[in-house]
Amino acid sequence: MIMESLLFTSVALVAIGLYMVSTKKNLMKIVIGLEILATGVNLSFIAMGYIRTGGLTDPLPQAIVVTAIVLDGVLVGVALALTLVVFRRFKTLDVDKLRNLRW
Amino acid sequence: MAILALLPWVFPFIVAATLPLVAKIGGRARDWYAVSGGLVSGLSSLLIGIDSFDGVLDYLGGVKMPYDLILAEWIPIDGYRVTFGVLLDSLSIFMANVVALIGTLILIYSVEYMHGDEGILRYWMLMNIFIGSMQVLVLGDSLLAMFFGWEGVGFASYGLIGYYYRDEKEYWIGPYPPTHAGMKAFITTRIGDVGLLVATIVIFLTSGTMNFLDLASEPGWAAELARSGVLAATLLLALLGPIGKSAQFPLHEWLPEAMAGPTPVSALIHAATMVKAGVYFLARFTGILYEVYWALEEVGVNIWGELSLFYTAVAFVGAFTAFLAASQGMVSDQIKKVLAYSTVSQLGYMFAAFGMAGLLIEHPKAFADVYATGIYHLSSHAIFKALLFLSAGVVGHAVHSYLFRDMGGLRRYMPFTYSVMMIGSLALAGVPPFNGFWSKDAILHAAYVEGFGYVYLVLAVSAILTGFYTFRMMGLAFHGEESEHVRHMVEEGHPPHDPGILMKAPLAILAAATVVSGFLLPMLGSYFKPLFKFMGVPEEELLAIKIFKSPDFFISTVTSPLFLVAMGLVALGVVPSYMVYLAGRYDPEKLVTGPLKPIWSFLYNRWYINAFYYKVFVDGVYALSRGIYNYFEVTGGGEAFKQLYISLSEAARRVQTGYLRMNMSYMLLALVLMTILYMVVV
Amino acid sequence: MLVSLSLYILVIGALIAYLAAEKLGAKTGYLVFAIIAAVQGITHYAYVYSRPYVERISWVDIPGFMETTLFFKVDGIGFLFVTIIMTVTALAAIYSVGYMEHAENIRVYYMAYLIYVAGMYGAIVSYNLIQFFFFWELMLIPSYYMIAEWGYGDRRRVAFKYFLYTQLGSILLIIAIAILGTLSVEKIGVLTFDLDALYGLIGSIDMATQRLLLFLMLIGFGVKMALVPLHGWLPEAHAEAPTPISVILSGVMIEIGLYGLIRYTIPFTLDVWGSEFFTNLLLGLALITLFYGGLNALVQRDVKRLLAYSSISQMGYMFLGVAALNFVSLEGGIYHVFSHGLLKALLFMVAGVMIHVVGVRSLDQLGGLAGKMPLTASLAIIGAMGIAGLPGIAAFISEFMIFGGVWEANTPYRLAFLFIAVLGSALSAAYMTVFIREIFFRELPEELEEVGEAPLTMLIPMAGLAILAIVFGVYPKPLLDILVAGLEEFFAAIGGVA
Amino acid sequence: MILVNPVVDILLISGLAAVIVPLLGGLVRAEKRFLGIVGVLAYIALLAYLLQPDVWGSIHRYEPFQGLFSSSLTLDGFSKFFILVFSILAIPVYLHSIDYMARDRNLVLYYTLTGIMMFGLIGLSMADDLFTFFVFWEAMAISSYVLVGFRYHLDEPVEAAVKYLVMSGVASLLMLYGISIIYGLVGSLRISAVVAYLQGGVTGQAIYPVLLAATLLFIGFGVKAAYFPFWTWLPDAHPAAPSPISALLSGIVIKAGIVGLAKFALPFIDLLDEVFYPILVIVTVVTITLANLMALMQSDVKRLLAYSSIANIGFVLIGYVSALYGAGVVGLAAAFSHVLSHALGKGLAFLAVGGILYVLHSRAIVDLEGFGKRYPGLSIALMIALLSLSGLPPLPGFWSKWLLILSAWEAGEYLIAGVGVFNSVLAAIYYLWLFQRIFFSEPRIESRVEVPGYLLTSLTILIFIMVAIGIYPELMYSYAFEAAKALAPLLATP
Repeated sequence: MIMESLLFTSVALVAIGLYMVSTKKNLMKIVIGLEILATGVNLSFIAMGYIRTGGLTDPLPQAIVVTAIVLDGVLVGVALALTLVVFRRFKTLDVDKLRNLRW
Repeated sequence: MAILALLPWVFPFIVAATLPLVAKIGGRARDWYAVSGGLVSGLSSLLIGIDSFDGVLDYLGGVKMPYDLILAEWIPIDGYRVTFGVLLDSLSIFMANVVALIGTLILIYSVEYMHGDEGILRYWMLMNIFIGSMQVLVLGDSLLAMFFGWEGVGFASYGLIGYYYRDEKEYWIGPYPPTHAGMKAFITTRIGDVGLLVATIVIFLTSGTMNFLDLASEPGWAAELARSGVLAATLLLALLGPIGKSAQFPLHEWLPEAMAGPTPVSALIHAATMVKAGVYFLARFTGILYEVYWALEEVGVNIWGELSLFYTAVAFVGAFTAFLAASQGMVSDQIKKVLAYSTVSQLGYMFAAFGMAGLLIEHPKAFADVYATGIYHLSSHAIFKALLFLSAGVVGHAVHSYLFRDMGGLRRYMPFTYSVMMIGSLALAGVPPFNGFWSKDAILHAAYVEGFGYVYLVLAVSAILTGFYTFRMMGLAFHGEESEHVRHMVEEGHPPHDPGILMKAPLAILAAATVVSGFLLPMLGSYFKPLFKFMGVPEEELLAIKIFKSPDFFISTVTSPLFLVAMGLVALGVVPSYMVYLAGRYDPEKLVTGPLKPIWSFLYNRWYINAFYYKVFVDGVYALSRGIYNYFEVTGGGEAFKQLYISLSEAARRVQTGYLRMNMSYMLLALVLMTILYMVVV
Repeated sequence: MLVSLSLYILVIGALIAYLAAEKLGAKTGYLVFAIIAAVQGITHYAYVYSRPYVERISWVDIPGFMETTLFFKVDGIGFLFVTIIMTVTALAAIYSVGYMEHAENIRVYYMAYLIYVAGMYGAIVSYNLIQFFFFWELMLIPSYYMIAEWGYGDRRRVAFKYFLYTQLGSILLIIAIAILGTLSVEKIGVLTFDLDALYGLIGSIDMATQRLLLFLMLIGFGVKMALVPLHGWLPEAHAEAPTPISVILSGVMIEIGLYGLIRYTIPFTLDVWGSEFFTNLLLGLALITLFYGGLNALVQRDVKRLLAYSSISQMGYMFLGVAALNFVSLEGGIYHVFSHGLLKALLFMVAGVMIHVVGVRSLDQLGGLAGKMPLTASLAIIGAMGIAGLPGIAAFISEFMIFGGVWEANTPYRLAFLFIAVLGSALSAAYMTVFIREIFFRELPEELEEVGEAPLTMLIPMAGLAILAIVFGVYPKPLLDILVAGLEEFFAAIGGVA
Repeated sequence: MILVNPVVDILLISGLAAVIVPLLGGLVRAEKRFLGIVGVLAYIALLAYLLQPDVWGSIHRYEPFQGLFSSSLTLDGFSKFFILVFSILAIPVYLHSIDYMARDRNLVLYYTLTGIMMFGLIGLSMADDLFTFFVFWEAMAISSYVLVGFRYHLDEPVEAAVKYLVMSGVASLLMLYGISIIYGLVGSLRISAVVAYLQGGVTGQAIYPVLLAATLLFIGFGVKAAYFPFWTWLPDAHPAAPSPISALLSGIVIKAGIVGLAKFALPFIDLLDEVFYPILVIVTVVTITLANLMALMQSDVKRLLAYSSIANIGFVLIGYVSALYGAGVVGLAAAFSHVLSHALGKGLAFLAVGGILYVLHSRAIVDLEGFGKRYPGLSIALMIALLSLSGLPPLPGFWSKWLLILSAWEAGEYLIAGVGVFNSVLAAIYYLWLFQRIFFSEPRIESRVEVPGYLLTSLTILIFIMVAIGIYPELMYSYAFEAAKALAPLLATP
């Protein structure tokens, strides 16, 4: 039961994350989507560890998730920094306005 | 003394090559050095001729004719032997003499005729190249060697026809400038050579050799070709070469324009020698085919069917051309053009002779008879036609024009020229005792006796026309009213006059030869013995040898009933001509503008053959070329491809929209599509 | 080491020429001449020293994967090609002295020139498929550059076109090379491109593969040879290139395609090539090329463009010899490379005189120059008559053998093919006499009254070519002996043919 | 000389190049640009270290964190080859940066991030399990986001970095998601265990998670390697980055995707090859063709080169496809050869363009017209790069493309061979056009700036290496072949 709910939740989070990154115009929301996606993926690891061992005894997913969270933190840090720069330069967070590079 | 066999053809080339250096010494040295090219060639040919008189070549170590002096392994081709050598037999030695001796006379004539011309160096070089090439043609021992000479004379002729390369209006013959005429001659003969070259290659690769003697002695090639059914085709292709070179129908249209060159050139190349190359080829090949025929007959292979097809074609072409050209000669308005037509016509006689000879291949005696007449006419024609051309050159030189309308009544001013030209004309018309009569009559005689009724008929009609146009020419040039042009010249104090000694001497020699050679040539009978050796018939029984040997020939000719017919033919032509042009009884202008107008314009326009050729071949090929060029080359597909590429590129770039959401959608779309694919595939 | 020494000389010579040209300017041409002559001397020595001369250097040797060596071989066929290439390029170098005297950037010119020569030389002496390709492409870049930099008219577009066409052909060649490589892996067990090893494949290639190989290589080499309809680049490239380069392009470079066809295509497609259907097809293709080029040449009004189309036509002859595929025809085809090289080089140099000395290149504005430049005119007539197939000039001998080869070809229509092929020579005579007449005969236009004879630096190479053409037209035996030896060896290597 | 373990040593050397810079940066007050020397020295040292016989001669393994991560790094033929490629390009890029970046601020950050990116690349090429790989991957990826947006005072880099970051970030996370599924299936992330699991046979329902994992990896690597349809960030990001970084990005960073694909995705694809076959063929064909078409009408030289990078990734895929479907080792060797030749060619091209930017301050091709007359050195470098990329001998591009076509033929992939050939021509067209506009037009912009020395040196090094490989292709083939052989056991059909 825990296993299914974990898996379901992780899939749902990934789906939400993907939805947000690919439909939202606001860069801030996209970054949040990215974070949700990361959470979903991390949750998936936990779920898999649960499936493999029937509990939380395998150290591998734990270690991975911890590391992944750190890396996510860095990623989001860079993303937020960029968001700041974007707002300063373009006075907007609407990514549809960032369309100078095309074709 | 093998060098003697080399001198006739090597020396003129040496002269041609070194002439520019000698020319630095001075004009006189240059001229006579150039003449020496022909002279040495002629003298050495003569020496060889004398040397070989008894069928033995003493200088060459007593070898028998025919003798093949092989000089070099020439072109290595795997499995075949191609050598270069000199073939000495009666035919080649005789031809070499004709070429070089007449050539020498004409060169001497040129010294005065071409005096002061700015391109004289070029003239001398080309003339020497011509004589050298012509000697290679007649002395070469193989088809390939002959082809070298064949094309060499073609080139020299091309250069000399277009000698007045600036295309000044005064040198135009007909509507064409000289350089155009040169091109026309070159290309027309090249078309004929296509056939000759094809045949040469086919024969070469079938037989493994191109040597004339080998071809005659090893007849397997003919059997082989006959078996694969291409013997007749090969021979007919080979015939194209002589047809082109000797200006026979249907490749005869180049010769009238070829008169654009200096007159000595016309005399030497387009009357006396080069155009004889086709006849020489026929003589040479008829001999080979004769041997081949009998050798194959012995082993039970009969090639009569193929040969008869070939020789019928030769006889037809010859007879028809004789008539065609003679008819055109009757209306020409330029003196050299008349002679050109006459040359074509006379060459037709020779073709007819060899055609008939070939058709008699099963009857050796008759064959030899007719064959001999062909050679006989060849030699006498060379002499009297050279004489006629050189005289015409004197006339043209004197009045600065070759148009009849600028002449008239010239006999008063240039009696010498008139008399020598009259000798030539009589020979051409076939009046005894000049050489033209004996030889032409021999052909007619043979045609009648051997039962070639149609050929006889056509040639007889042509003989009438010949008589007519010859005296028309004489009448228009030397008799009748003086033209305005001549009167003008007289008023200005430069009346037309006879030439200097350097031009007179060759004329005199040729005139004498015209008178004498008719009798002299048959005297060479024993000389021609080796030529007929191959016939395998005891020579005493051979009529040809008999007639060549003794004066009986002349007696029998004159006493034959055909003599009267022949005289009648000449009279039929000469008398009307005399009435109209010499005696002035009728005004020719009235005739041609009146009832005879359509015939006149038909003949004047050369039966419209020339126009037809230009329309179809020249314009046709040009139209084709232009069409191809404009359609395929100018409007190429490159531009279309470029546009397509660019528009494809522009379309492809639209993928990159610049919307982040779009980019993400591609990614997710790929994920979805791949998932769907798995559903389908797995 | 002699052949690699030659290559070093050419490449280092290129650098030396680059440095020397700063002082010498256009006169570096003499130096280039000396370098090329030295290479020819070395190659000659190598060939005479051991016939054939062989040189192998280890190259790519990865056990179990690829074993191929740098393999140079100078045999009779190669020697003939090298000789004509070196003759034409050496003389064109002297010609450049006069022709390029006012050109900018002359240093790069001579450097590119020698690299170009190195490419051609390497392509001929290579006995290894991929090494051949390497040099094959090495020819392309300098020639492209020289057309684009020193050419005439719309030179950049023309050079671009040249590059693209050639590249398209090369790419197909790569596929063919890949196929042969695959075959070598299958049959020999290791990837190799040494020809002696690859010739071992002959007889074990199935018909479908042979057909494919023939198709690919025919197009690949056909582009270089300008077989119709792959000729699109040639008329423009040859017409717009600087004249010394036109000389090389038309005189020798396009023939290297023919060389490739002989060396690399025929052996591997023997059965297909020799079959009746393909013989007909290839002979037909050759005749189309012959007539297409000739007819187009007839209506050209530009001196060099006429010659360019004539090159297409002549290439038809050479291809005819190769297409007929027998001893005589190949002998003729290869000898025609030699004779056409001499003559077309000569004629392009004449065209160069028109451009450089007279300053006019349209036939409409030329005329009557025979009196103004008699020497040039005589040399031009020799060249034109040679192309027209006049006996006594080298091209006649080769055409004669080509025609002979057509008669020996494996087709029932050989008489028809032969006749049509020979008819082509009448066409050559037509456009060559037009060429001569329009330039040297007719009336002299008033603008050309001041024209004088071409300078010696131009006349000497032209005279050299003309003399060689006549010498080897009258007495071709020395070269043909070498060629026969080469062909015998070649036929022995590929297991003989008809 | 081996200090600890070759794997550790290599990571140390590479890591030090990143770590030392901020330390030195504190010491050096002026002329910070010479910090680039650190990188140059580090990678020369790395090359020297790697080429030692006792390092080069055998396979080395390092397995830290046993029991926790069960992390594993291997120095075998495959990783040696890629480390070699990365190091060879890193040296000229560092040299080039010294001059090119001289006028920029934050040089310490620049060199540090470049160092980390290189460290990530070298680490991930040695990684033997998915998690280690992921860690190095993120190190490389995140530093590259920053480097793309390094000149954040301009519009273009910022926009490009945003797009790059979002796309690549999502891709990384998807990849991690795939890794989690693999973990769920196998229980270990070691590639040996994964391969054992896969080659043990996957049956029934289990195939769906395997497929999902493979797809997620394929997308994850695909965004980095930039093949169809995941390339969209690349034409924005590569031109926007500073030129040396463009050279790194196009030359080797996108090859990280290729590395991952080879080592971790190919076993999956190999197992399910009939399922993946249409996908791979479509991806390969469309990648090459579309990218080549798009490149033609570009007006920005760096963008043109970026599109050409995409096309060349397609070429590498040809090698993979042939390897999977018949050619085996030869296919892989061809792909790896092309990795090397493209890294050299594209690296040189971007560095040369960097030189052009340095003197002209314009990337528009119209401004480059006639450039060749004024700056022959730079132009010849660009020319050699373009010729190599378009596959002309005697340059490495020819040897690799040729081997690719050979391998495609050997595998019977005639369509792909044909497309490859056709695209070589398409590519040649725009390279040549660019070349022609640079060399044969009249100059448009007058510039008196001299090309600085380090910059020229960096170009010369690359030209020298390229010509050497071009004349002596065994240099490239033997290494690529070693790499392919090391990877062969991962494929069921060797």
